[in-house]
Amino acid sequence: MSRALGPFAAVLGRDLLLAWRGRADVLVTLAFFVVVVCLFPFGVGAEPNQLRAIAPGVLWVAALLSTLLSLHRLFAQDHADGTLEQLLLTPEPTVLWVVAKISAHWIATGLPLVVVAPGLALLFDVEQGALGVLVLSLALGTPILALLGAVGAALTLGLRGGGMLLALLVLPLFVPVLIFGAGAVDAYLSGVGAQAHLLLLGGGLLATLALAPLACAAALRIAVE
Amino acid sequence: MMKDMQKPERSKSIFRFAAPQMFYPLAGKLAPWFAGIAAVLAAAGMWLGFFVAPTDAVQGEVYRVIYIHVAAAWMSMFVYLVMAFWSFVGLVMNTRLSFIMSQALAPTGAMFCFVALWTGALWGKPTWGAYWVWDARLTSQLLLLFLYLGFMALTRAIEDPRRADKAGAIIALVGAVNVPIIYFSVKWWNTLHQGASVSLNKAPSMATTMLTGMLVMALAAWAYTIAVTLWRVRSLILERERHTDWVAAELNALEGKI
Amino acid sequence: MQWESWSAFWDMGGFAPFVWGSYGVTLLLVVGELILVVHRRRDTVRRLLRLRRASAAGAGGRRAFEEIVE
Amino acid sequence: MLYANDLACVKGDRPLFRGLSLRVAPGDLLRVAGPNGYGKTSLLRILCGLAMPESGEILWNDVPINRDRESYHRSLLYLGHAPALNDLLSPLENLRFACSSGGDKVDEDACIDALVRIGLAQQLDLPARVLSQGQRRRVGLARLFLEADRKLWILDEPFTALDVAAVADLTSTLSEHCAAGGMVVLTTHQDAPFAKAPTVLDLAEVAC
Repeated sequence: MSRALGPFAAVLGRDLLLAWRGRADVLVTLAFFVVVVCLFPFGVGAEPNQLRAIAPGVLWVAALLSTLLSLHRLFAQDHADGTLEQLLLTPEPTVLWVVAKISAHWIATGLPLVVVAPGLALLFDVEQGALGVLVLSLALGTPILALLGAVGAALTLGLRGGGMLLALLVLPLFVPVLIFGAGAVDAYLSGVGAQAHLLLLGGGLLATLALAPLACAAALRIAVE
Repeated sequence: MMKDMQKPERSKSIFRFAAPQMFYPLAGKLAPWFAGIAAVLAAAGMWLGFFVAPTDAVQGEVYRVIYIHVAAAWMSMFVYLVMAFWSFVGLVMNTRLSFIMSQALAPTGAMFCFVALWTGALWGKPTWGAYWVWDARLTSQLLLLFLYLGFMALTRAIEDPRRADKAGAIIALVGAVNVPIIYFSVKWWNTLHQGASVSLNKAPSMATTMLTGMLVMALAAWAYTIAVTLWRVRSLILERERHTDWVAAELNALEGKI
Repeated sequence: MQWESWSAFWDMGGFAPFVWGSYGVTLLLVVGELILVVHRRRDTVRRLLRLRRASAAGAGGRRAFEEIVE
Repeated sequence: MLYANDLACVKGDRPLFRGLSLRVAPGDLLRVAGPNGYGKTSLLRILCGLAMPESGEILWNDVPINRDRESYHRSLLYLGHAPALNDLLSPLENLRFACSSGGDKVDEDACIDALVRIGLAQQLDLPARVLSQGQRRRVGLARLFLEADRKLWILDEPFTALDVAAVADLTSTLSEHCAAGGMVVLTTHQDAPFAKAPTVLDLAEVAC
């Protein structure tokens, strides 16, 4: 067992170290998230009731776009400098270190979004109780976005114009996550309770955790060929 | 000139058509037949839909858009599932013809998807008062169009044919797994649209001639899809197998005509 | 026969733009797709013929065939 | 023992080689030769299992490599053109990651010794981006000292950007590895002073 965890721990540790060393990129993603959220009141108007109504949707769409923006960092650098080839030649199954890479990526970009979101929600005067549901829905939702996004990133690896193509590939897949994520907060605010939405998000996360790395590993293998 | 890689053996099994060289002439022979069938069925469907079927009590004449709208919607969903099937076969059996088949299907599927959206919008304006209504089925249809565009963009963006095939196959399968998820999440999100007027378990709430008209149009669309796909497959095969002898012979034969 | 006259048929109970708009665009797309398919086949064959002629002419070296920019 | 039978390779849709068979027994050193564009790198990547051949199969100890990928990759060390170096990490960190991600237990001192031996004593803790091309390749080559238990070494142009002393040192390392029952498959344009003359596979003569 410890032998199999070797590559997992090695890749996870290295990627977190790289994220720490390149933390400027992480801050850029966070800054993008904050800026996008703050733009909406200028477009929609500052009327509190209206802002409160659109807050969950705005926060979730901004989180989704921030994830999309940072996906290229998952494999591009390793593909360029040859590390990806070496990783594909490790004896342990590819899925193992792919999950490690995606987890490290989520910790570096997804988690900060979850931490910052409640603060931003206050800009929209979101009710205190809903902040907990917002954080929970983002905590369950952003890993799904990272996993699905990783499949798109692997498929578009090394293509010119890959960024746009990646967005086109994964956005339809993000829609259900967005629906249940933003819907959870709305359901809570309307008193129905976010139980169903959060459970579905949790189920979605487990399913994606099981399937997406397989598709991602296959896509990486053909990208390197 | 390059010797052909593997000698095409004259086995009698159905799988011999899995070889591009054998499938090419077969597609050439079948395609015109399907095109003919499509034309005949379309004419019959239109005649049924416009001249035989009665006026709808509630919507008046505008409901006649249903004949093309429902046929296109069904086809766009069905073609995507067939694409996913060929992608799966291609990945498992590693037969290049399966990948070529799914790539040949995509444009027609996308076309039907757009037709379904377009006719849905034009039909929606008089009945629901707006061109675009975020109703569950129309919205999933829109997302299906994005899946089609994603597949076609990805397969064209990659130069190396082999990687393009496999990458396209993976996104087609990932998309296929997500189609039901998208559909039910959109349905959960918005249940404005009244229940499907034609669903298998419930008796059709329409006159039989209306239903037959619609089914005939659906068959016409199906035959049309096969014809166009077979023609497109032939072009793709010529492109992909251009290094082989039989394509060289084929080109010589075509030298004068084209 | 459902319609009194042809003009009633074209009028389509006042919904002419919607009904004929739908069927018109569909017909346009179908015909367009057929034209594209025929075009694509002719282009493919022409391009491959040109390639073969070029390679047959400049048959220098095993790699000559690949060097021609398609 | 590595055995490849009737390999065919098509790059994009250019046929590179066909009907290529080779055998590498313990102690053998195989040099793949041939002008640029004849598929040397493609052949090496097919042998490692990174790329799929158009047809033909590859056996490692008489087992097809795609059936038992794990044991094949446990005994394989592949060094490609790109030296698998991340610019933000130091040579030491890069080397430790390369070994541990390959599933081998390697401690810090062994890595330092390997880097010192390959001539990178001063650059141990500098970020890799400040290293020269030759120095970056040496970090990749340092793995050869650490993972001697991997029987099969497949090296793509290992001598490029190395000075004469480094070439001599590398050649002796390769000869030692073969003498100890290891196998080496490499491509190079320079003829290096090997103890035993390597068998040569020239792709120019292979059918296309």
